[in-house]
Amino acid sequence: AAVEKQFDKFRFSLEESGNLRDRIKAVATEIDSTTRIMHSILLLVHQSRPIPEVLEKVNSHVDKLKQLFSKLAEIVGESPGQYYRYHGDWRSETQQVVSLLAFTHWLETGSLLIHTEMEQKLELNSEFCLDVEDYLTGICFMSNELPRYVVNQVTAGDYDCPRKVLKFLTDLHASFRMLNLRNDFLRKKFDGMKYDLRKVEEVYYDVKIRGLGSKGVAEGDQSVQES
Amino acid sequence: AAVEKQFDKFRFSLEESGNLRDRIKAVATEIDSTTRIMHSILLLVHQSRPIPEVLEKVNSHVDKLKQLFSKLAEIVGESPGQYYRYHGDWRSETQQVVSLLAFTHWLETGSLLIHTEMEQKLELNSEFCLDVEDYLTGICFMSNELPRYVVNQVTAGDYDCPRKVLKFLTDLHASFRMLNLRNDFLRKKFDGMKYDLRKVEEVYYDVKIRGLGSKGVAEGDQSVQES
Amino acid sequence: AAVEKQFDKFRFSLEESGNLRDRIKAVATEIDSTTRIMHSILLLVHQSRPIPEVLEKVNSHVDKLKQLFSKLAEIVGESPGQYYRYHGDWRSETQQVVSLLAFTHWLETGSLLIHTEMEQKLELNSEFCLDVEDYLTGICFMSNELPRYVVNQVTAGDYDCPRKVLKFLTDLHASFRMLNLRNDFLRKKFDGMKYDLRKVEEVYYDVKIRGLGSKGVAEGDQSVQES
Amino acid sequence: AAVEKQFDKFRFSLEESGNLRDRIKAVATEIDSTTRIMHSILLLVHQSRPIPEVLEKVNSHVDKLKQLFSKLAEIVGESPGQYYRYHGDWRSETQQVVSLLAFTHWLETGSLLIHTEMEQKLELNSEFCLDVEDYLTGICFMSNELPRYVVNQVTAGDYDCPRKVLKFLTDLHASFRMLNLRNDFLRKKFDGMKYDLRKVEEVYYDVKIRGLGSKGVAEGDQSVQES
Amino acid sequence: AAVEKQFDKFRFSLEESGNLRDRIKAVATEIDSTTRIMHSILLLVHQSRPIPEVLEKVNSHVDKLKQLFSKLAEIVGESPGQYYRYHGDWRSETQQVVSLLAFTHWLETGSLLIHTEMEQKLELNSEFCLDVEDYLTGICFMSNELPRYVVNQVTAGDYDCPRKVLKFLTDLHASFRMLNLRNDFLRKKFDGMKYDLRKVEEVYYDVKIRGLGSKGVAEGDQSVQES
Amino acid sequence: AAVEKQFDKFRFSLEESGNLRDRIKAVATEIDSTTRIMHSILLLVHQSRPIPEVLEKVNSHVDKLKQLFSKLAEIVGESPGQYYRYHGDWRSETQQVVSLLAFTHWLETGSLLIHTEMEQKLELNSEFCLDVEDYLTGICFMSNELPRYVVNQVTAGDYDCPRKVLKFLTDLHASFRMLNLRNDFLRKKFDGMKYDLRKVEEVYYDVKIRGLGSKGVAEGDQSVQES
Amino acid sequence: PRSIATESAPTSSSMKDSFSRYAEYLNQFNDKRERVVKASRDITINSKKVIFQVHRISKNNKDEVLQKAEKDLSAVKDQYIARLVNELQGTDFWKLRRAYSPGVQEYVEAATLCKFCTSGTLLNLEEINSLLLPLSDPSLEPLQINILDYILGLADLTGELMRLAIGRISDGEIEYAEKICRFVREIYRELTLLAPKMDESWDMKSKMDVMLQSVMKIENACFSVHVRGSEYTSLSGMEEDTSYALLGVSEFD
Amino acid sequence: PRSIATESAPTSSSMKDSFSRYAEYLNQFNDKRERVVKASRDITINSKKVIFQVHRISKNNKDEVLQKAEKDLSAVKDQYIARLVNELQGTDFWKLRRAYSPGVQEYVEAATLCKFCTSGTLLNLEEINSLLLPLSDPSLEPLQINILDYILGLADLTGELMRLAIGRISDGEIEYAEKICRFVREIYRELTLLAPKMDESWDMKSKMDVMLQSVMKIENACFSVHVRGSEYTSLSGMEEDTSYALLGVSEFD
Ligand SMILES: [Mn+2]
Ligand SMILES: [Mn+2]
Repeated sequence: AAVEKQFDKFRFSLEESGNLRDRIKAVATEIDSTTRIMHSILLLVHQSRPIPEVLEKVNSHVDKLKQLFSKLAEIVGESPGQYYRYHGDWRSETQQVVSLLAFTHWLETGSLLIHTEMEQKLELNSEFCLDVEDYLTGICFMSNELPRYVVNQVTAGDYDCPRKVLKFLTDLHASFRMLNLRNDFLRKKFDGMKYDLRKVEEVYYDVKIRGLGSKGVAEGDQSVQES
Repeated sequence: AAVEKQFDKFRFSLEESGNLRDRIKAVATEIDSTTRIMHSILLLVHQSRPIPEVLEKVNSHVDKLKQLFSKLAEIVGESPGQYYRYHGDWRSETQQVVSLLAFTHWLETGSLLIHTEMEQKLELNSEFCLDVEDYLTGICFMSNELPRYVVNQVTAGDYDCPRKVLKFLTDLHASFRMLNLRNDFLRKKFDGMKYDLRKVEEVYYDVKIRGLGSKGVAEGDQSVQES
Repeated sequence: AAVEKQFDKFRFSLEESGNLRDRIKAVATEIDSTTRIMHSILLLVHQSRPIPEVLEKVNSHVDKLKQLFSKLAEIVGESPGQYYRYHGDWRSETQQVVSLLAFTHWLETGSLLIHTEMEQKLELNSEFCLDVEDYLTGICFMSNELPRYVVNQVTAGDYDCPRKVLKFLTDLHASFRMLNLRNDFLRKKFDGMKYDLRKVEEVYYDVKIRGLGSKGVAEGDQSVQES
Repeated sequence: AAVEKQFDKFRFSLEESGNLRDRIKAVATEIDSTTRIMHSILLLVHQSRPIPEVLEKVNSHVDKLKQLFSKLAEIVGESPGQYYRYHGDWRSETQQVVSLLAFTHWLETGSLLIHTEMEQKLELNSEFCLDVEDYLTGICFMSNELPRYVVNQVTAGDYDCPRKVLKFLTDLHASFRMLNLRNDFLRKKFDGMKYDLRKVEEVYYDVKIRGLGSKGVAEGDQSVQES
Repeated sequence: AAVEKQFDKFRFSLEESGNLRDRIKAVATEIDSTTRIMHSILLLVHQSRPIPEVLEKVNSHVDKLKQLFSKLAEIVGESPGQYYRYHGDWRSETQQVVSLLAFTHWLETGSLLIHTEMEQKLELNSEFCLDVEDYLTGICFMSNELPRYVVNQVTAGDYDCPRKVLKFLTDLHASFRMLNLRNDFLRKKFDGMKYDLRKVEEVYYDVKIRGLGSKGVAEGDQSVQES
Repeated sequence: AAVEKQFDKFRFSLEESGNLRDRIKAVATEIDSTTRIMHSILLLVHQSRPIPEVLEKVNSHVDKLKQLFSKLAEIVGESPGQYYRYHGDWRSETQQVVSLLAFTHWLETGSLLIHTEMEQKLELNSEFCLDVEDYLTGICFMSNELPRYVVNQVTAGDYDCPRKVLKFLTDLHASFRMLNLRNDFLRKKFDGMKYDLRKVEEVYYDVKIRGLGSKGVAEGDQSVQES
Repeated sequence: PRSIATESAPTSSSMKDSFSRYAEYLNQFNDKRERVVKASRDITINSKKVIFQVHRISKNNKDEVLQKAEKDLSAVKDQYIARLVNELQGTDFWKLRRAYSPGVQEYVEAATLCKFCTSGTLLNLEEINSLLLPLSDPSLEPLQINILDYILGLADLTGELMRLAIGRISDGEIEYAEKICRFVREIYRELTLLAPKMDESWDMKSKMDVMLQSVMKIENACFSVHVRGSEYTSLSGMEEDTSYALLGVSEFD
Repeated sequence: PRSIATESAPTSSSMKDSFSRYAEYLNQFNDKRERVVKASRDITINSKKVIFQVHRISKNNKDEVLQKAEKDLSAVKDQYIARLVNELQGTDFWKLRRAYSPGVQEYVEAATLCKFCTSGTLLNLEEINSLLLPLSDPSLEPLQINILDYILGLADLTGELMRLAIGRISDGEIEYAEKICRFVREIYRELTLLAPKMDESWDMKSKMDVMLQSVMKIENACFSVHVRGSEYTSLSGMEEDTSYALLGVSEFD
């Protein structure tokens, strides 16, 4: 009877955590759909669409993301102290979100959206926070977009872009190097950043050696959008 | 500067969780060593060593396990609410512990050591509990030992053993069947239990058809040790 | 714009078939649950529960199956001519159903429930039929249950069972040999049937050399239930 | 010029070690051929050929092995202190040799050919020794042959074989368990020994339960060949 | 008993070599940390920091490396003649060290740090030497840094750099070509050097065709730092 | 015995073809060595060594190649009709030979050495011919050398080179487009040729826009050597 | 259900009867699958030939080359697709999809490539399917290429367009290359939204990676042309368009 | 070597001429490969049918079943192998080996299986090849199965023999099963010496592992029959042979 009672309890508890997981996955799928749409809008920057227009379109989906994360927080909150039990179920989706928002923010301001700002943007709180490694991984994903962006901007005639991106990426890379990354996945993604940096350096070189860069512009840290 | 400060914070936080993880792994390795010794001793039951003697030897290591789990609980407790963040680092070792203690208990009493008893035996508490799926996986591992035990007991002339094991395993299997297992690893291990059951049924059949079983014994639920 | 329109249409159509698939999967999950319950009940025959009682319980779930298949047919029917597009989503569940119903039928009548009878039993029609390979695979699964059944029946004292099962399985095996199979899943399953046959023969032999078989019983093909 | 001189030196040194390696590999290939022939002779024990005859044939190749190892020692000796530099080139061949000689010895005497005896048999010395992990791996390989041997011996009517093999393998397994194996490859091979043991236990069980074992024989540790 | 004694000896010996390996790995990890810091500093040359300043900082860590290699030599020396048994455990770390020191030396003098100089720099001796293939692999790694260096130097306005690097790399490549590389890993790394050479040639071409190179400079072999 | 005899014959025949293969591989290795030396010499054209001098040195090794191919033909001829059985063993070496000879020929004459000419140059015959796909692959390899050649020639002040190479490569590319290739190795190599062509065009363009091309020179197709 | 025979023989023979029906069904079905696989291989090899024909395009022979390609393409349809249609007559199209999918995908690749080269537009699924209608017996359901095979074929198309773009740049047709670039970017962007919704999305996932590589190869080539052109503009003050023209190899043709 | 033209046009056109020859060669060769692949697939599917026919054997229908199998097997040879021979006419057999090897291996499997069942012996490579001779045009070199394909086919044969053995035991034909066991062991033992010498030995290596599994499955089945038989003997004191007979299901036939 003790055994029976125990298995009844198990059935109940497995059912419950199974349901929780299903609900989490449903929200994660929605986050995925939303980020895919946002990503496909952001891809327009490679086609020289005016950045403000693109940003406006992308930003119109941020509220949706907030709602989804709030829903996620609510579901996970039902089972306190188990954030990391289900973490794997929204992990890669969140990394995509980080990547997109950081890229958008960089297009707007030319600077890195830091971890606390990202949490504010998504209206996360200390109960349901943004895992640091997910944040870092997302930033690496963002870095992967930059070489392509620089190439296409130069093709569209913006010769000042490589210098700015190079500065940004050099700083970012140096910051990352200070970290002792034990997470293998993240470490690998960071290794990839080296290639992004190299590619941007080469584009900058191509522009510079042909005397195409903006010589007259002061060395201030103007945001990308302003240019 | 905000970026710099952020990365300083990250460095500190990654360092810290890296250290925690190292300490957890060191304890997990010790748990592994202890279970290896215990397992070595338990294997003697297959060689028909007197069960009480074997059990005594095995049980003398349980205190060590308690200490190690208490140490683990202490380390994990430093970082509240993150049990499941590090769970993967002691998971398989714990499943082995469950398997051993459940087998020992079954040899002593002929009954299943239930989840709460297991937690008591290891002196775990609600802060550092025993994950239900780990418990169930450990029980599946224990089941894998039973066909071998039955075969060797019959060889050694204990013809009553198959009946008892069959009864135990049939009940256990029926209990498991009620659960809706979504964890793929666990589900696979449970599928293996079917083969254990079938093997024990066949041994019971072999004994029965040759008229070797104890016909006179009453149908009471005697513990295995008593036989 | 033409391109966009085309892709919008694709997105719509894929979303639609994605939804269809989700609904199919939901029904398939229900079929799976139902067969799990039925299987759980059927397993009791291994514990020598009276067969009529078991059959009655099992059969009480057949209506549920009919409903589920009718639901499936309805959903799949929304998208005419695409039965085999989604076939993979209910395939293994259907094979389980075939296995269970064929075993039940055999317990009732001692004969094989053939393909058309199976379709009638599930009230399928030419629109939503039962794939022949699924039927055959299900029959192989049923055959896998027989050795275990025979072993447990003999243990429980039914010495006539091996002969009947052997006869049935021998005929079934001979029939299967008429098929030209590819080197695929079904051929592998059919290879397994050879081992089932061997195992049943061995039990038959065990019973026979000990003179345990019911010699007095006429050689008619009584249904299993009658015995 | 210093750079040039250095690269000249390198060319010479790489050439030299390349040649050494080629010569080692040539000998390793010969060892491989010899063990393959010996193995194919040893396979005859499964066909119930008289063991003394088989052993004689196998042993006639041991001198060849001695010569080859002496040749190997000579080559490796040209480059003192670099045994382990080239170790990978004869490693798996040596493990095969160990496996074969240990199996042959066991057929002759029923006991394990220990490490120092093996070195003597191959006339190795402290300069060119037998790596302990290679010895242990070879022993694991030998263990893999035993279940098949037992099965075929019983089929040929030798009902005493399983008991002897079981005793031997149980002791061997227990000895291995005492080791803390860090070498992953070896550890995996040792895990396989568990299955060999289980299979032999089952064969012993099959014989024993049918009363086929030699009941009259005293429990002494007779060599296998004598039986 | 002989068997038992043997396994006791094995247990002891495996324990011992396992411990040795753990201690080696700990030192190798420290070497890795040190080279990471040194590499971080060296990367500043890509950002046009004054080379003497960078070199000073990098060189301040060389003493640490010496200590670590001396520690390594001591540990490995406990087990004479087994340098190559454990070689794999410090191999890749050593290749990184070679790469860094060779790059530093080249920045200082414009010439290649040859093998014996490298051993002196690290205070290695004939007992614990620097494996030639590790040296060569490290040199290949250094070569991989040069294209990036050239690109960034030109961007920063140093148009004389490509010529110097091209001369150095052409000579180095020619020297390597003389070697018959059988080590697959090394061979692959060397294949990569071809791409480095090609890239540097292209940069030199870009500078030359635009008339940016220093035409007045005499063709002497000035060190890089002097420029 | 019939079976044994058959297998003895097989063993003999496989050993024989194994030996053949070893001998083929030895010759292939020699071909590889010779082409490596030739390639080393040819690389000097990138360092602006006078072409006639380079060609003379390279051509002095062609006799060696002839001898080696004649040796190869002789060996393969021992086993008539099995050219393609062993083809894989000299395939990549032959492609290198084709690449080198075609490049040399182009340096001499400015035109492509066609398949039949190549066979004549190597003194092959209809028994031991040059596989067409190997020829074509070798030509693709040759094309890969041209961008580097052009870059270095321009750097050395030969501004007429790009035009000639561009003409040659354009024709070659147009000729290749006549072929229907499968999605295989050769198609990939041919895709690479497109990039070679692009690179050469860019250099041609660089030279042209700076008015560096030799305008006074008549448009005739002078051989490269003449310039 | 019909009553079960109580005697051994009849039951067993009814089982035998049923199984001989199953046997016949399996034999016929497997034979048909074999024939469909063969038809698919023929479609593949001949569609590839059309693709190679398209790649023979150059600045001055467009019409001629594309005319031949189109002719070959209709031959593939009339000859090999028609045979596939004939083999599939009356079978469930989805059931044998795996047997003919490779051929159909390659055909989509060839057909859309031709269409892009002749008109610069995307050949729609409707358009491609309407061409197949006449091949079928009017009394039976006609074979129509399904969305999945069409999209998978389209994914491969990007690789061919990349090759085409590199070739066009070599021929000085920068604008053609830029047109391809825009077209391929658009397809890639649209497919990023479709890819996760495909029936078996894992297959499509790796195709998406390859596709992004192709897009970037075209972009890098356009970048390279652009910076060179810009340099010339800034060197000489010439109009960009004129400078591009220099890239052509027209003088050799 | 002939003198090199100094003018552009002729050289370039000689290049074009050569390449049109290469193009023609590649087209013809690839088309031939396709036809050979198709022939090979036909051989495979029909050889498999022969193998299934052999598995229909039982205690009392041996002659009939095997006669049909042999008839089907010669049909495979006369119809499908003949087509392969025809396609290969005049080509290098080794160059296209990969295109037809699967079919030939399956044919070897079927032919050796039939032969073992009818005569209990191994069908030699010479024997199998002599049957192929009449298919070729006498003026050309005849297609002969090579050692490698023969051995690879033989390796697969063990799997079929394993199935056969399990079936024979079920039919009470223990001695037949033991005969198979000895035969398969012998083949396995011989192949252990050949396997490392094969042209591509990695392929054979995995086949050897599967083969050992098959051998052990037969041995385990024989073991199982034996211990049961022995028990009966010791129970009843009957002769072993008689006891084995009980294992048959003859009473149902
Ligand atoms: Mn394609
Ligand atoms: Mn087969």
